[in-house]
Amino acid sequence: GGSTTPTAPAAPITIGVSVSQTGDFSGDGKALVQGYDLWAQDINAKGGLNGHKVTMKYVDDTSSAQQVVTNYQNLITVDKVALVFGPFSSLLTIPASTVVARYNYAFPEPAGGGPHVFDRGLTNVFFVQPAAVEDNLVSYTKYLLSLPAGQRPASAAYATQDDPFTQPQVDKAKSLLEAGGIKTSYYKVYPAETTDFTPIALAVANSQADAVILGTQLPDAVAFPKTFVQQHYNPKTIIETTGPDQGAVFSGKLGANTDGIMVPAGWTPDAKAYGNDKFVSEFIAKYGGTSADISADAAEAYSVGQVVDQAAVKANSIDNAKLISTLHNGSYNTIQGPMSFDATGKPVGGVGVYIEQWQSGKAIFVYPATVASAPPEYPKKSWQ
Amino acid sequence: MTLVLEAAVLGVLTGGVYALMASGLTLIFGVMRIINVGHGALVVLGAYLSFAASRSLHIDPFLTLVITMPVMFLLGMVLQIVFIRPLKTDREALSVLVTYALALGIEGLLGYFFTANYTQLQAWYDTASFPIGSFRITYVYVFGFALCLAILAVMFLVLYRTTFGASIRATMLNRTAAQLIGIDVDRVSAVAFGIGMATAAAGGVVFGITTAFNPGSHYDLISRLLTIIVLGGLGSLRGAIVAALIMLVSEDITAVLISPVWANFVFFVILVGVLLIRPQGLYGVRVRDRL
Amino acid sequence: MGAFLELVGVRAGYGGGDILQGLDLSVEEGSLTCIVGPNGAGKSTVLRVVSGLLRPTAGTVQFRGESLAGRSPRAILGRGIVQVPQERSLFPTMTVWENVRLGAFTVHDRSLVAKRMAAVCETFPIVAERRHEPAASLSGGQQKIVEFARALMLDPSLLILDEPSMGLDPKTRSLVFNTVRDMNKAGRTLLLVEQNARSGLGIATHGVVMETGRVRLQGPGQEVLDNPEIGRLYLGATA
Amino acid sequence: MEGSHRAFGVRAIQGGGAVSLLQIDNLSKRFGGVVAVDDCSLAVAPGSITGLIGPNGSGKTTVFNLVTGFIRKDTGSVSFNSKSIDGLGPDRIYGLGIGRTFQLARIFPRLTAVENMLVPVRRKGLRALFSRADWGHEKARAMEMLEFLEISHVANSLGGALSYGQRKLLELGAVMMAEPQLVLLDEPAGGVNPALLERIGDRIRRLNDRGITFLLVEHNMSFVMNLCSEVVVLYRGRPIATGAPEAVRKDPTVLDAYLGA
Amino acid sequence: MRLLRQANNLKVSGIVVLFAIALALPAISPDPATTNIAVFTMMYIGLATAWNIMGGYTGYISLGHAGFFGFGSYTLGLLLAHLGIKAGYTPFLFVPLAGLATAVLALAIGWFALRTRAATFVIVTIAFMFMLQLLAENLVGLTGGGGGLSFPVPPWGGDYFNTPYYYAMLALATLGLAISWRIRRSKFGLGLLAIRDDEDKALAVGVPTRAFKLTAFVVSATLVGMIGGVYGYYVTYIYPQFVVDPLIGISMVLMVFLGGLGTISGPVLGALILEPAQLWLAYNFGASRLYLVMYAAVFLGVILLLPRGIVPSLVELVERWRARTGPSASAPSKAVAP
Ligand SMILES: Nc1ncnc2c1ncn2[C@@H]1O[C@H](COP(=O)(O)OP(=O)(O)OP(=O)(O)O)[C@@H](O)[C@H]1O
Ligand SMILES: Nc1ncnc2c1ncn2[C@@H]1O[C@H](COP(=O)(O)OP(=O)(O)OP(=O)(O)O)[C@@H](O)[C@H]1O
Ligand SMILES: [Mg+2]
Ligand SMILES: [Mg+2]
Repeated sequence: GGSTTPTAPAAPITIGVSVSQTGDFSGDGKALVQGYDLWAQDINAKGGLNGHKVTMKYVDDTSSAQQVVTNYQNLITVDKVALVFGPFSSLLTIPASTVVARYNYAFPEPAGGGPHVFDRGLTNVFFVQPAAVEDNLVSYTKYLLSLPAGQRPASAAYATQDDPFTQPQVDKAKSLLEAGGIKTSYYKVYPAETTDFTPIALAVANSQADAVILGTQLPDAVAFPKTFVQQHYNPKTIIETTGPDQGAVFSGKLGANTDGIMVPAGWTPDAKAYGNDKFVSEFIAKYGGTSADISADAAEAYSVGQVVDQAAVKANSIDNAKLISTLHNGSYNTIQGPMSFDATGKPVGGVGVYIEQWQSGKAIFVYPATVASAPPEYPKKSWQ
Repeated sequence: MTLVLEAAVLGVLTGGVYALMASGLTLIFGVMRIINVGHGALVVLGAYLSFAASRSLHIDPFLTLVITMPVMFLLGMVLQIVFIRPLKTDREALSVLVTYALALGIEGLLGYFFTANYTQLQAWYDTASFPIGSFRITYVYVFGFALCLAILAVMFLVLYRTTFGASIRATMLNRTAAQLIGIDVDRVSAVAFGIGMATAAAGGVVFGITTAFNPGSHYDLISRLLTIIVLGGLGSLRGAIVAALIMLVSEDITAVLISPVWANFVFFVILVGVLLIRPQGLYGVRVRDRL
Repeated sequence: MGAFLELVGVRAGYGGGDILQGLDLSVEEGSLTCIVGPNGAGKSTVLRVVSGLLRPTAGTVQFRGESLAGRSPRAILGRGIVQVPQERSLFPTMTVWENVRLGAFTVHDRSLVAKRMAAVCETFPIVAERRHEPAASLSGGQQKIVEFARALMLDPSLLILDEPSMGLDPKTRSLVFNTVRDMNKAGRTLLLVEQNARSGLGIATHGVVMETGRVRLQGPGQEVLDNPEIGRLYLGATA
Repeated sequence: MEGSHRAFGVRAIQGGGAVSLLQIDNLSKRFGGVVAVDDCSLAVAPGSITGLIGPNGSGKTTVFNLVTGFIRKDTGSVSFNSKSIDGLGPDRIYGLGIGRTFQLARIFPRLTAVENMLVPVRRKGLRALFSRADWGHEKARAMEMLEFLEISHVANSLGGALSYGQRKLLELGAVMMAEPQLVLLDEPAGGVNPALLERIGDRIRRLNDRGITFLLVEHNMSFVMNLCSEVVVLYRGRPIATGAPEAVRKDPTVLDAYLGA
Repeated sequence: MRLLRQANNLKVSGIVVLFAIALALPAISPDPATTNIAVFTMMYIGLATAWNIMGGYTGYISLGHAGFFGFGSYTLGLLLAHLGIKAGYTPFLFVPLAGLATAVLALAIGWFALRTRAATFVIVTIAFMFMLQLLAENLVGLTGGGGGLSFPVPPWGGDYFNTPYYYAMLALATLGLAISWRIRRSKFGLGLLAIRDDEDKALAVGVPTRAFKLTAFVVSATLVGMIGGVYGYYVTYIYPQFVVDPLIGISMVLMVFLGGLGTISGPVLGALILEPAQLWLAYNFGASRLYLVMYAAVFLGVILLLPRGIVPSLVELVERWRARTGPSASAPSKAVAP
């Protein structure tokens, strides 16, 4: 994008990000860095952000609120970075966003979509994903309810971490499915610190529900299917909020048994979205592996860069105040599809979230049909 | 009801895994009066070593113990000699700091070499299961439980049936007196630390197969292990086993009967309740103190 | 060749200045030497230096002509020097039996250990009576006996006892003193520290009076005992 | 004012001489198979120095522990000043006026010798509790006591850096300085230099003259015989002889059980 | 004697100068990056000092003080929310109320926990901390659960924003130090130290150990609770896992150990070193992934070089040096106490 950029050579700039290199969120932190770095490489290759060469500065927040607050203050006041991008998780995004707002910086962020991010009266936050978190499973419910009455699952089991990211999604899906006549045969919330998921998984298996909807992060996203395999429990459909979207990190632990598992995703390597092919090929060139290895976190981070790039061009400035007002208007193209932001920074009018499903060892888009590269496999095949 | 029963069975099986991990911790405490808060990190280290070994040598995770246990044993001796032996005063308190620092260091190094992504060890038996009634038991838990019993039995025999074991216990109880009867207390302490670490390696394998882990997993682990050994009675191997079973069974049953979010809570209530009645834990001995 | 055990110009302390200030002491082979002196004179410190628990900062410690300074307690024990310290030295949660058995930790001949065990039980019946009980459950005097019994499990060439009579009832005390004397008669060298000074010096062949880190007087046991000034200063009125 | 900071003002001895200060009735305590104290009754007369002697393991220390509330008795009762002290904790019992020392000296290793002396001193009222620890006159008395025990040169050393005998003396000094109504001494002479011991005996006698009662366990017979006005001999947890020192000394059962031929 | 008084004067003037610097800091170095670090450092000075009143004096190591920290945070946050207090200076006035609530909680927890000793006590405090964390997470109706709790956000600009919080933390730290100092010198404090050394013996000489321990525990927890309240207001949004964070509990303990357990200046020194070091290392080396290793190395280095904590080790070094060079190489010396 931005082919009309006036390319007067301008001073190089630094963009600051606090990422979790250690602690609870360190896994995702790494993917963010990959996405941001790739974007910086791209933008510099085409002459910089409005002509400013971009350097990324990452600092570790050790997954702690105290450190994330410190980091953004330091980035803005000591390193005097021109722009800041967001960290991983709503938990850290919220404390960070107040600090960033204090200095009137724009705060485009890839991973803080929890409900409270948008109700704090801040105008500088922009959540660069196709939908606010709680709507993540909406298209999945649409899909289930669109099935012919005979095939439609009769009952559903829900289990979710009590995490501000996962639970709202599952709760919303539950109310929509119940409204659509799908009986709830099990519902359980479990603590985010749980390490042994087997009893909950067993209870889900015991419910013998047709559909299983799980609010997971990576470890439980693996643990649940494993227990189902052990118990020879074959629901017709399984969806997990996060985990299956993380490529080989996920499939590496389940082997062939990933097949049939679904995940809501704003992005897939195969999507015909703006700049996606280039992103995928460059990603593989830079970091190796296959398209299946690319984490959605990286794509989301990359999208943040894309949005900022377009806003800068549009505003013809990289001034934060101008960027903020520009970002509140108009639509922006990303590898996750087009999106725009309301007054609180919530994405609106986007295409919503797609459904991805593992089929023959690959995660592909299966719904809605407009983006699908194959029809959903339903009911899911038995475990091997 | 069957659910409760299943939860109980499962609790017993996973409890075995925790018992194995906790036994090394309680051993080190028993012998050296050191609360090794780095033990969780050592378990995670063991899991990573097994992970690396099974990857590169294409062998079964349990088989990697042949390599990782001796490696961890030696590493334990080195760590003890370099970091713990120099503590002359206030060993008990300071060793908490030292082992905490070790845990951080290990976490950092693991993050450096293995990244912070979650990993899990793989073997055919991690999903394979056999039926008992309507319920299916996964082989890995059975293997883990067997390994736990075997290692605990060996440890018990070594500690309580050999002169070397007696010298380990003597060293813990009175260093000066142990020196005066000719025990090489430095060597004994190093070996005991090594043994504790070797059991961490064994625990690491089973932990790594049953749970996804990353370098930061040790925080959760150590708080659970510490509560186990205190409930069981510090220094008591038998206590560690029983307490691990109580912990996992009570948690799993609560998860089924009430809700998983209260599972830990119920366990803590049990813990606090027991300690109020028996401050020394289930099997702890209250050493009569110089009255 | 010097004495059996010889300390020359020994200085030692615990970090804050020297406690032993150039101490000279020699113990003849086959003697029963008893050190007396006021509290805090440095008696126990001397014994700690000999058994390797404390490193001297200056001076020499020689045993049978070989230097002991800087050796580990284990190495010194290996040369036949056994010490029973003044303070509690049992392993409280281990049984009485295990405690005594550990006295022969460095002996690998099982039958020899068994033989000595039997002998010890004969002299001190409490060892057998309470064999399965943790050492900490014994009374103060009983513990002291077990400590003494443990030291007898080795066949030391030099036995060092720091206040062996403390806490013992009169009967047991004479049992211990008799044992000590018999061992000495049988040719063993012993070094005691005793606050029960008259009884200690009474059985001793050599007496040593210590005062603030130095030896003040040294001589045959009876001579020290009869020295009027020493008596007044350190031995108390005649019992 | 002077009296108020004193640990325990020396109280007038109550009633007639017949009332005992410490009364132990049918006290029993067993540990597993060992009967440490067996239906033991004894009385300590106010103003006396009573010796409690007996062979090793006869239950002397256990009696002390029972009286001072450190262990729970199986049966029996203990009263002090005619009031039952059953079930009270050691700190309460100390508060009522019974101080004690331990057989194996126990001091506070990381407090200095002077501080060790100051801990047992009792003060009245919360204000005093939260005011300075080292009131001048308390400290002066502590120093005087250290001086007397010949350990004033280590007044500022940590307790842990004292020789065994010095610890013993420190503990003894601390409890004597606090001046409880009744002092239980467990082997005060053990490890103490005999010359000094004689003067300690004198000091005990002087304190006794001022109304402080002593009950002491000791194996040093000359010390007991010189000092005590009354002696109780314990054997297997029971008193087998009671009376004046001279009489007890000649008692054949005592000779046989304790003193040896 | 005169020398002693001179040394004392030196000490007093040193303290006055340090305090003056602390007071003037926002004026000397007003940039937010510095004041932000100052807020957290001052916070940990307060926390470490408060912890030391329990852990250092009585020897009862609580690893669960983060529970009180979080409880104070939540209490203040909920008070502000339910009373509809607007952002600004008024919320600071409610901090003592948060402290009061924490005191009541500490009384209850302490009553249970202080029946145990040593390592068992350590674990019981950890257990109570996790129970508090679970309650904060599970009582969604009250606390908002895992979704967190929002504080009002003051309208102050970026350059000034940190200053009020800094002074609030400074005030609490000063209060903590004053209390700690007063206790250390008092008869009560001597009783606490006696408990640390030998609890049974302390009982035998009439120290009412339970009452003493409980008092120290409550005082310590109250301070921590108040500091937690200010912290919540500073970061403006709290989650159970971030305020009832075991790492906060461990950090304060580490600082005390590093500086010197049971001393007054030790915790201050420990916090002054560790907190900026940790913030700085994470900021500058975090991206290298070796930050943890470095942090651990710094840590181990200090422990191995100054094994008894900085203050006691230095005191000991000085004393040794005196013993060696001084005129009278006499009695072994007293250590501890700043
Ligand atoms: N661990 C220690 N640290 C520092 N000083 C010590 C230590 N142990 C002993 N001292 C000091 O060394 C001196 C001599 O102590 P030592 O134990 O040798 O005396 P002792 O002659 O055995 O006395 P006692 O008859 O009381 O046992 C004493 O002044 C004591 O304070
Ligand atoms: N805590 C305990 N557990 C088991 N047995 C005990 C315990 N305390 C004391 N005993 C036993 O009770 C008996 C009496 O012990 P106690 O310590 O009262 O003896 P004592 O008269 O003080 O002897 P000594 O003169 O040796 O100090 C002994 O046989 C001892 O082993
Ligand atoms: Mg001595
Ligand atoms: Mg006794």
